[in-house]
Amino acid sequence: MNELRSEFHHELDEVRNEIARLGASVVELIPRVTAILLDQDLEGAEYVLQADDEIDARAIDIEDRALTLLALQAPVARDLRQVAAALKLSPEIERSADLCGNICKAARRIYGHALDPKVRGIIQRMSDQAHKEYKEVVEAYLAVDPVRAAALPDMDEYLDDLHRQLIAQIFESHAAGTIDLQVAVQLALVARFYERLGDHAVNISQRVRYIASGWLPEHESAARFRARDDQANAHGELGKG
Amino acid sequence: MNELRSEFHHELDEVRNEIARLGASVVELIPRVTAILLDQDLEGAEYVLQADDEIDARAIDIEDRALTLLALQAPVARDLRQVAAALKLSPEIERSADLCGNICKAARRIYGHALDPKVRGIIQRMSDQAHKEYKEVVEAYLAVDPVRAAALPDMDEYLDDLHRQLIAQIFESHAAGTIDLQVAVQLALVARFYERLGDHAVNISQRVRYIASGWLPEHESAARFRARDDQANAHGELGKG
Amino acid sequence: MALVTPALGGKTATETVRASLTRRERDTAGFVMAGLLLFAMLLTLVILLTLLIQLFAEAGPYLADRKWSFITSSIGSDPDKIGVWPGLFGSAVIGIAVVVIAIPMGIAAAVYLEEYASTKNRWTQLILVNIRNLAGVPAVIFGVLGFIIFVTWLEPMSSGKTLIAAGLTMSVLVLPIVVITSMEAIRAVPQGLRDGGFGVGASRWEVTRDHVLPYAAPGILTGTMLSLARAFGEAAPLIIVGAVTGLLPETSLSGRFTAVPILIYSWSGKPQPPGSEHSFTEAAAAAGVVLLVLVLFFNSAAIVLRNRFERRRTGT
Amino acid sequence: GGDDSADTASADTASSESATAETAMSSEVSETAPTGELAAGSVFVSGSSTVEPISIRVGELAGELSGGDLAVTVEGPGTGDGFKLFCGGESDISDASRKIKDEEAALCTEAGVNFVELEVAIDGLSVLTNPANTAVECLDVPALYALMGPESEGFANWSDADALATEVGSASGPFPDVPLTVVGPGEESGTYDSFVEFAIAGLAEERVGEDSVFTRADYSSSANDNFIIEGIEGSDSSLGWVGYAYFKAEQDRLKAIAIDTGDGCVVPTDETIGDGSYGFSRSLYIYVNTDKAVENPAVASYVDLYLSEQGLASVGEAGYVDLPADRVAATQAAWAAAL
Amino acid sequence: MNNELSNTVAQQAPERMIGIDVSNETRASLTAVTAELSHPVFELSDVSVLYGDFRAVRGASMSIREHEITAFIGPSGCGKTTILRCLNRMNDFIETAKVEGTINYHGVNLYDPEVNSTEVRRRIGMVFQKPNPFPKSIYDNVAYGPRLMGIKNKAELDAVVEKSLRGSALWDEVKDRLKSSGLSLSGGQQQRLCIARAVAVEPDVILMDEPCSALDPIATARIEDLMKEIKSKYTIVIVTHNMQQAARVSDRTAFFTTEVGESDRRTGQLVEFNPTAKMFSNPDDERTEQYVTGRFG
Amino acid sequence: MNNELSNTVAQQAPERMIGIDVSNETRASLTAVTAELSHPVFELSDVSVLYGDFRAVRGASMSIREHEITAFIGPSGCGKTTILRCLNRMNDFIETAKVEGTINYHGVNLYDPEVNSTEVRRRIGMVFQKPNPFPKSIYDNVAYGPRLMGIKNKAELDAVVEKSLRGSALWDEVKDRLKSSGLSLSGGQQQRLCIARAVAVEPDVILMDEPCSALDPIATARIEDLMKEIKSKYTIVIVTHNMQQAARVSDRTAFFTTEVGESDRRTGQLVEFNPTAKMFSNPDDERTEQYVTGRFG
Amino acid sequence: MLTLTDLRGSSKQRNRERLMRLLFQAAAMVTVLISALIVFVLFRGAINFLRLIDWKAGILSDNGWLPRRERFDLRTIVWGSFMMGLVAMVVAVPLGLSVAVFLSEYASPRVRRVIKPVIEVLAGVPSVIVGYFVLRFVAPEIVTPAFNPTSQFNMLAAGLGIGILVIPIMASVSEDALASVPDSLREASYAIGARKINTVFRIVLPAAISGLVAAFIIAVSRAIGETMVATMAAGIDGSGPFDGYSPTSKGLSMTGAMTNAVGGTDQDVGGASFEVLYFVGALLFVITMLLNLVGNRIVNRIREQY
Repeated sequence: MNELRSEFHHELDEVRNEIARLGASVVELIPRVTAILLDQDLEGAEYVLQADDEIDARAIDIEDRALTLLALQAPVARDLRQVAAALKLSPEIERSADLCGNICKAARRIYGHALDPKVRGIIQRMSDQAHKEYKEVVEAYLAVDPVRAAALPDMDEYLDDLHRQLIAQIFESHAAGTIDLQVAVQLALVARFYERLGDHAVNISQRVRYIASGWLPEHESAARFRARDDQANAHGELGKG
Repeated sequence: MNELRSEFHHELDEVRNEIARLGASVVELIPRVTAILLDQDLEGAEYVLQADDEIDARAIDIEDRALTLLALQAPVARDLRQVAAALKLSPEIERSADLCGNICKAARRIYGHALDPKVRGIIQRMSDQAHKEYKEVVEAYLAVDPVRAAALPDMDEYLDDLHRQLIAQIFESHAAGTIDLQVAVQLALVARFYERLGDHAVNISQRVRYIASGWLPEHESAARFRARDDQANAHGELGKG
Repeated sequence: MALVTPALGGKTATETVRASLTRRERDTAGFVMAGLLLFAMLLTLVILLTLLIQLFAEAGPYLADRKWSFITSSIGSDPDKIGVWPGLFGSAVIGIAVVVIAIPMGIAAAVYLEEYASTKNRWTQLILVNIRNLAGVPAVIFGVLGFIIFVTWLEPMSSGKTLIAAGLTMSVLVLPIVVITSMEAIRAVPQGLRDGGFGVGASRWEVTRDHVLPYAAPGILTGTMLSLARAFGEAAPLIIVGAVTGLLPETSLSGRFTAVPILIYSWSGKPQPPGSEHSFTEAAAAAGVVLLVLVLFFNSAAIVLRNRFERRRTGT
Repeated sequence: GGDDSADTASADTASSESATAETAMSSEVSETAPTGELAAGSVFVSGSSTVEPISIRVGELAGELSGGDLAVTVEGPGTGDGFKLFCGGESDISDASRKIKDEEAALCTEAGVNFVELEVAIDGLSVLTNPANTAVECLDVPALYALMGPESEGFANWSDADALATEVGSASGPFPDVPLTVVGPGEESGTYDSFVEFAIAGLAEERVGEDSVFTRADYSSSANDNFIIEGIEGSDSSLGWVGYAYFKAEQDRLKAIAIDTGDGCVVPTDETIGDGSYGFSRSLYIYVNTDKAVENPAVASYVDLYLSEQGLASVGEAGYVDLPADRVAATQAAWAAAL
Repeated sequence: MNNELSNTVAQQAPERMIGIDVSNETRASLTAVTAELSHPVFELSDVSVLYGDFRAVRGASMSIREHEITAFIGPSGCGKTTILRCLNRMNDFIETAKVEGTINYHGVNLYDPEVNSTEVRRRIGMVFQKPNPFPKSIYDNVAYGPRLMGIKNKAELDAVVEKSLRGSALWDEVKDRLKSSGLSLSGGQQQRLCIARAVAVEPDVILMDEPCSALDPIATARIEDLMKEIKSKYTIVIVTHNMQQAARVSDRTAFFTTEVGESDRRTGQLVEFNPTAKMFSNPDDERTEQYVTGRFG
Repeated sequence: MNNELSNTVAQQAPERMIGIDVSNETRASLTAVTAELSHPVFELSDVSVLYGDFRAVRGASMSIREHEITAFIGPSGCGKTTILRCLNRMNDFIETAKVEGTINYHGVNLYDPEVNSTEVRRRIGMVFQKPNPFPKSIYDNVAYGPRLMGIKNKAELDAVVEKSLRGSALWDEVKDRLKSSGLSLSGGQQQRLCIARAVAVEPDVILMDEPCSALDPIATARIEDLMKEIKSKYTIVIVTHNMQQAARVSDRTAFFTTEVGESDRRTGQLVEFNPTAKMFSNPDDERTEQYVTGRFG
Repeated sequence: MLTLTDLRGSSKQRNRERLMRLLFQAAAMVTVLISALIVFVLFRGAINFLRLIDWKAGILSDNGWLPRRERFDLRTIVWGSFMMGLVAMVVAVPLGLSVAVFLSEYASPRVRRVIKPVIEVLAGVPSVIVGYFVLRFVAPEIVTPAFNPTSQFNMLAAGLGIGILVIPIMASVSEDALASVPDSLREASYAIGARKINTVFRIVLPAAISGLVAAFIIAVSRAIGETMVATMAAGIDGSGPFDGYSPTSKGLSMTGAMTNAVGGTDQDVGGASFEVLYFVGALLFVITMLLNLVGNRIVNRIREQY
């Protein structure tokens, strides 16, 4: 027997591929915007900011298609998780692209200001790490590979480390007078942007695990709260049991 | 004849109410965290950060319920938009609560540093504006009132103005030496947090409009891209027509 | 009545349920009823079997004596020599007449009523009521009709009390039966088949020819067999039309005729002539056996056909 | 079997005898129907159901002798019906248990049907009772009228008829005080008509009117002679009648009552019927369409055979009484003359 | 905080406006986890059904719980109806049918020779695929069961009839024409009448064999709502070939499928039995996943 | 960038890895907007159907477009089947039925007295609710229509039969037993055989009257897939009481409902006719919204 | 683009359709013609008969049915038909119905598979054979010893014979009616916890009532119209109900009176005694027609009710 509902499943795959493509765009954007930032490439910044519009449009399109699938195909189980993930992922990626755009904007804002080589080094490493994470997670998504996806939170810890290093370096450079406040604030934001890119990659990885296994990404905090709450309710539960 | 599928619609309403409740929590949180920030209330900060865990858990719960509704009830049309909106809104609100938490964290970081009265003034105004927006949008959501929701982007322009003012004030204060870099960066982030709160309110307002009319929130950028793109393809289209 | 809901589960609840589920009331009425029904059915079978046994018992020795000569001989005065040949000939011709006249006409009428006629139409209603009524009209009345129409009015054509007249009379007699059974068979054709035919652009007649009639054929055939059996078994109309019971050495379409049931009727009342070894009643029983074989053959064929048809319809 | 009629078993002797008999009777007949050479063809005989058995037997004989070439169809719808067909030209020969009526003859004439009347046998009628009924041995005609006539309706006991019997002049009474069960053929039968003619008609016409020439209505009738016989047998004091032939076949079971038609009590036997001394007897006839007999040699052959000794043997076989020789001769002569 | 908002939200859950105490109730309603705690009405262990030599279903084990709606789904011929009909011994009428394994009803083996199948059916009612009201009046349809059980008193019967019709959400529609024939109702109403008829003898369990397959979506929705309404009083087991229906109404779902068994004939088997939300969002078995998503291998 | 990723994604749309040119194609497939451009096969204007005095459907107007699947949905008695049967004049067989308004088929009024309904049905085939193969061999079932049209040549017939069976995705399943009875197939196969039979006369349009209501979900999915496959060749109109089915398969959906008309009888009417995606995500009419969401006022 | 001519079809086909329709219609009309002829023939004869008889004699009220005496007491033959029909129904209804109920509700499929065809085959036993059976067995061996009738052949014997003839018809038609009650009703009843006897008597029989009434009507109509058994075994005696109205007396049915009328006599034919054939025929026709119509009406009414 052949697979049934093939058109639906084909469309589902299409949506998935489109998300992967969108993700791949971000994967490509990350080193590009870093280069723009570090090389003070205003033309490149303009181009990327326009590309961002396209990514927004494609994200919206994905959401649209996912909603149409929900409305028309009533997906369940893994299919539903795919569609739900698409709904979640498209803004996630779109936000990531926005972050890239923000980095470009920051590049424009600090245009003409020289950057401390140390700062440059950390930014480059952050970019590489974010790029690595994003590439990894997009591949994991395309392969629906929860094992690879599971590595993301730990990978992201390294990015968080770099983030802290960069902030520290910015303060240091500012203190050393190599960068002024404006630049410092912009760079702090840029640091946060890279860090957020990593967060998005982590979020995507959680969705990949969700698609594969139905495991819903419960934020640690939520889990923490549950744990507390369950303890508090333990007596009541026993009474019912 | 009575309404049919009443249990489903009841559960849909429940989810909506829960989202509204969650939104109301944020509405309450905003002045509270501002007070914590301005009054350097560490106890309050701790409490709010714990409450944030609860909000995370509730957001996850809402998402869970929405997904279950999708899996079991195959909602369409307005019902589907409600559920899809729930999927979108719960992270939106959760992120807003996170932002409140971030403000508390910033409050801890700048603990002990006195704040410039001008900065305090602008922060208070930002808080008030964000609170106003959030309250407005939660009410609009509960009432499914696209008209009230449509006001949000314009309301948010005021918040953006305040954000720029605050950044300017921070630079000014820093230049005046009343706040040091650490505080300045933290305050810049806080400013961004309030601004993001407003952005979330705007996002929610767009979802409200979406629920009411099916209008999908196309980011201006996406719309821009489309406009360009359509122009480019105009010849092709005409050929087909 | 209401089950004590075992809210807490456990042994007590189980025992309560067990007690109620294993309650045994004597179903005396049901038992007696089943017995009565069985008795009635057995009684019916016994009666009908007695009929057959009685007939065969009387006919047996006679037929053993006569063997095939009983079939090939003609009627006459001596029970030792007579046979059913003219009767068989007459019955066969009547059967042929039914097959040639009543069955095509009956099927055609049924096709009209089921496939063509509008059910709302008053004419159609009239025809339907009329046919249902005709099927219930006693056979003897058809004899009267045949006597007047075919023997008297159409004498130039039928030459009076001949096989032609008898065949026509019997055709008229079974026509309503053919129509009704054919209608039933046609009605049993699933609407889906017609729709299917129309759906690919077949016309009314094409649908009737290609789907309705083939599907209804076994049912129609059943009706045909039953009406043939009826035509073979019916005596009363032939008495009225004027069957011969005396001497009939010649069998022809335009001559005098007789039929097997007529012979049974006639012989069963004749006294045993002096000097004959056998009585006419024995001959009557033997003719009864012949008739029964004939009729039951067609009847059984009909029933076997119908059962096969039903099995096909319900799907094996 | 009959005592003095030829046995079917001795058919060979009978046929050789008939040959001599026929040559003796009439040379013309022997010319038209040489022995053993019956003309081939079809003959249709209709008419009286009483005469039918004789015609059937002769027909069977014709079939046998001609090897099936001479096919005689015989039916017995009744004398009246038979004459209708006969005068309509449909039948070749009409059996009759009575002479043709004037109006029937007129019909024939009108239709241009020429015919000859041939007397072929005598039918006796036996009045019967149960052998156990010893009280009654002989009845005269008024007694029969009193017991079975139209005025006797309701009489459930023999003695109920005493008064009426006396009134109509019967000498047979008084009757015993036993239940009276009257059994007889149905009104559709020729035997019924005969009985009425013999026993009832005279007094009934005189006393009740011409429209009421019937037996009492409340008698037990049957179309089936076996059942009449069983009916008579079934009651110790029964009273009934059947054709002489049936009585002859079942005489062990029944008792014939002697009839007094004015010449004393006579018991029905072949002799008393044949010589006319037994009052309740009538002639049986066949009417032959002479034109058809000329046109169709088969008809002539059949009639020849009928009137031959071999043919007339059937009369006895059918249970009727043979004609005396003189009347046979007269019949043969009439037949010869008709051709 | 604005009054309007606080009123609306607060009225519904005043203590929760910001409070820590998100009660379990909310989450419980999500996946009917309380079900785990309810009493098992039926316990099937290793149940096989044979028709003559042919094994129609093999080795099904499950626990059907009180006041829940349990749905049986699966492709044609998977044995879902066969198992359902074992639960009130309706398959007794198929002469060649034989049940192996044990089916306990409140701890009593239904196929114990001591058990009277008529009694079983009084407790375990059934609603069929095609609405099958008796060709009697609406009243007599409902009163049939109670009358069988010896209720003769008019007032008592009236009460039972009204209660049952109310219970099946039909009372308002038919109260003015209780004397008209049950067949005069629409298909959906007829099916609700059949439910009323089943309910009238106050059964413990109601088995439903594709009760909506002959109905349009509106009538179907009405029956589904009714099922949810009455499940607080009865335990319901429903066979449906409509997956969405199982998803919409049931608390737990059993998925059956067929496998080619001995001699090339298809034998049904139970693949998975889980809470419905789980079955449709994240089933344990790959075959369930394939079935519910419409991929069939 | 890692090779693996770029390979996978890039192969599918190499030019789009980051490019500006998101083609319209993607978006077009989303809502079948191209439909607006296709040719109208049927144009109904103000069509009413009367049974005797009773107006079953009133004033329906719509345009059914080539190579699209158009679904008719609505509650029982809303007239969807009635309208469908007008499209190939199958309602000619209901004596009292009368059609008002005009139904143009490629510009020709179908109810013109000159028009021969048999001819119409050769062009506009129909598939019915219950699979209704003729009790003939599979081959003869498919060959029936072509034979009626005068094709006698064996080779030609063979070709048509194979083509039609392939076209209805049945060839592989039956090619070895073309001589066995059509009734020996399973329900779903029978329905595909009926589609093959309809396709064999090379119609322009195929009307389907609840073609899956008698089938289980697997068979249903198979038919739905088939419909999508063949819509490039035929225009398909389907009546379904299964909203999800309309959602899954159709390009456009017409929603009918009933309203209480004169003399208390329910008259059907067309409420909304729109692209299916719109109908199920954001219908124009409130009644459509209520129907598809299961709220029925 | 399509044009009107494309949809017009061939004229050959249209003509063929018209011809076939005409042929079928003609065949259907023949059945009406037959009825019309029956009515015409019978009523013309009946009117002839009424013209021939002597009204002044008040013959229709005379005692006994003796056509040759011009005594046409309808009560005699109507009573005869009624009595034989009654006896037949007394035998056939309980037995036939019981057989039907047993086969349809109680018998195992295997038993039903064997017995049902046997019953149906026996439904085709020609009446003349049943007449013979009554003549040779029922009358002498059953009725005579058991009832000691005044005549061995009597209405009771004939009635029993007609009953025997009608049992299989009654059984077969009733069984069809019971079998047509959908199993879903039985299942519904059992599912409520009803026993078999309740299910049969409260559900199945009421649901099948229209079919059962139809079976009854068919049986009555057949019994009244039955000729041969009545002719052979009733004793053919129209001399009136002199034994009271006892079924053990001989009698004459309407059908018997008809065969009698054509059975020749050696007297004149024609006249009232023959024309009475039409009169009785018309009477019989009207009675059976009324029965059929009433039966149809009842069946329809019951069908509407449910």
